[in-house]
Amino acid sequence: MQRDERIQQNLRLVHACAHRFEGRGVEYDDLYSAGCVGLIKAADKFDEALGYRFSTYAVPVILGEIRQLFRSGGSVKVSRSMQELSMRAKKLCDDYRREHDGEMKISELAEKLQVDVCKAAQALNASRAVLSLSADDRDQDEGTRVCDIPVPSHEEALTERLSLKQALSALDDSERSLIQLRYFSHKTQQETAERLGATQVQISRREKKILLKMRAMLAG
Amino acid sequence: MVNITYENDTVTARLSGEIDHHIAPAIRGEIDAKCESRRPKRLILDFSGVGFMDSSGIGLIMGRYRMISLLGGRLEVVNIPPNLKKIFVLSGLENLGVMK
Amino acid sequence: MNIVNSMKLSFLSRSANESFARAAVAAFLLPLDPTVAEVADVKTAVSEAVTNAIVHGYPDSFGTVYIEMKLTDTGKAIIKIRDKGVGIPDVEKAMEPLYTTSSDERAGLGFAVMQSFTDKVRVRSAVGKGTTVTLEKNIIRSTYAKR
Amino acid sequence: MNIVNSMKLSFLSRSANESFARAAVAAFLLPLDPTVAEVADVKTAVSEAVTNAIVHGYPDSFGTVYIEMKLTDTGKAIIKIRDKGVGIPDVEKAMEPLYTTSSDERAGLGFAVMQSFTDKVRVRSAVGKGTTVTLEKNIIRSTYAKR
Ligand SMILES: Nc1ncnc2c1ncn2[C@@H]1O[C@H](COP(=O)(O)OP(=O)(O)OP(=O)(O)O)[C@@H](O)[C@H]1O
Ligand SMILES: Nc1ncnc2c1ncn2[C@@H]1O[C@H](COP(=O)(O)OP(=O)(O)OP(=O)(O)O)[C@@H](O)[C@H]1O
Ligand SMILES: [Mg+2]
Ligand SMILES: [Mg+2]
Repeated sequence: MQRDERIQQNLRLVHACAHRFEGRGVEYDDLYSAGCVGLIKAADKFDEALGYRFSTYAVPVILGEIRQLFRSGGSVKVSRSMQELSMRAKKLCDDYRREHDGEMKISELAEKLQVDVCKAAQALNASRAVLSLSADDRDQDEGTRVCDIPVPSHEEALTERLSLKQALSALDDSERSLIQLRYFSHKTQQETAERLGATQVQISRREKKILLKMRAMLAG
Repeated sequence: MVNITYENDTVTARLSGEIDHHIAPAIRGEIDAKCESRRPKRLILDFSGVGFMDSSGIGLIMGRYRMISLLGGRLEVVNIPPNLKKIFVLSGLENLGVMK
Repeated sequence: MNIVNSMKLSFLSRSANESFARAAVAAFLLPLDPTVAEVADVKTAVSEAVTNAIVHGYPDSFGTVYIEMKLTDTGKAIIKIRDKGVGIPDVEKAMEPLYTTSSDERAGLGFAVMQSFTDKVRVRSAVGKGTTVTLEKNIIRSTYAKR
Repeated sequence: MNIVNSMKLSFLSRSANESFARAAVAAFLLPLDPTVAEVADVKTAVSEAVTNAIVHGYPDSFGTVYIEMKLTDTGKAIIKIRDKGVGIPDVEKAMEPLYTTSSDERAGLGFAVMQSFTDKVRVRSAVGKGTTVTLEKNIIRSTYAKR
């Protein structure tokens, strides 16, 4: 069979392959053209003597050419491209929050980003700061730094414990056991002195120093 | 995941991406190393680039608070994205006076 | 209330898999057409439970973390996170805010976050056998959508 | 070549789960720091195998689709897609381009796509027992990266 004839008779193959990749951001015409390049290459190289059908040989070559279309710019790392997508996602979410009461659906976000929902969901995490902010951006940023959220009162006890815990963990072991005995086990200075093998005066002095240190910490 | 700069007695750490237990130790290491060598008066943690954070992030902040306090500096946490406010409220961190 | 979809997932207790677990759970949730905030809530809660399994469940070794997820026709997501690790001696105590057995930088807020970010948290644990955390989240105004 | 990470996944053979499977596989691949094109290749191939399991493996009923994925320290991803469905009588024939047993709009290109988009495809099948497709993809110039 002639080369040209073979090409003519197998254009259907190219359509079958091209249809498979419809709706993935590449125009059908481009898919088809790439597929035709593949078909021609296959027809040039095919050797009947090998004993298998032309389609068996041609399909991988056609698919290979079409696949190249999706690889242009494809050397970009996913991590990188995700960052860009997520910056756009973040902005869309922020805008939505300003304009609406509720929260945006992932499906709406996906539509606005023109990606599938899975990608949109993924993009929500990976957001990354713009490294060099222009002067204007910076002004805007200053605004968003103010972050005054009303704290429900039941959170306050938690906060107190949290801060105290923080301050406590900054003390060394002997300091911590002093505070533990005096303020958690409610021992007197004398009792504490006996436990720690010190005099009451030493305990009193050390206690004062530790409290000052903790207060400084709790004040930030 | 973290970009650290030093200027005017201030170390600024711009965090980005997802802060979880997997990534937190590396961020901690970088910030602590910078602070130990520079001994800044102020450590700023900038959260504007953070898309996700769980309690490992809270632990990270608390730990930096402790570290910088011991070095004689103070901590500021800035640019908390709206989607992270819930976990910050829950943690009670705001009352530590570090959130600007 | 009927289960309309379900999946199971298991992976090594490597910390690198925390973000994988979050991504997988989020992807499975999508047919319920959740909001951005609902997805973030579920991810945060799952992250806490998975981190606990990795950090506390298997403290000195690698083990397997299991996730089972179900969606109901009423728009509820039920997510089980399970380990076959050391278990929790006193679950009630463990669930108290700020309680932690860890010496490194843990806030002891994991369970508090799970409770605050989902609608229901159940914990079953047996020392030496492992821990199962079950999270439930209602995706508001949603019914399971065949996309 | 050592396995550095692995996961298992199973889900109902609903077509809604095809996108879930793709997303989960892509998320697990991320520590290899792949390019956009590499991830697209893997997703395309996995999608073909999962669709086959759902459409051909369980033609008249719902069944379970199993995915097992391993990453090696040399940057290879090995992905097994398995069903316990009807099986393939003649695997060699099934893998020929344009061969299809389906009367509706199938082109018979699934296996050809898998072969073209990955580095290795293996198929094992037993009639009445099910089918396992194993895909291998080398992520170029990558070693398993602790992020
Ligand atoms: N899967 C588990 N296996 C064994 N112990 C657990 C498990 N999950 C939680 N625990 C125990 O419960 C405690 C409280 O857990 P929680 O998540 O609330 O805090 P944390 O993990 O210590 O700190 P954070 O989550 O804030 O980093 C843990 O310190 C640990 O002792
Ligand atoms: N998991 C499976 N279980 C049973 N049969 C299968 C399975 N996978 C493939 N087959 C058989 O192999 C044939 C070829 O599969 P292939 O994916 O190449 O083409 P297709 O699915 O028929 O069409 P297309 O993938 O182009 O839509 C199928 O028609 C089917 O008969
Ligand atoms: Mg925890
Ligand atoms: Mg097919």
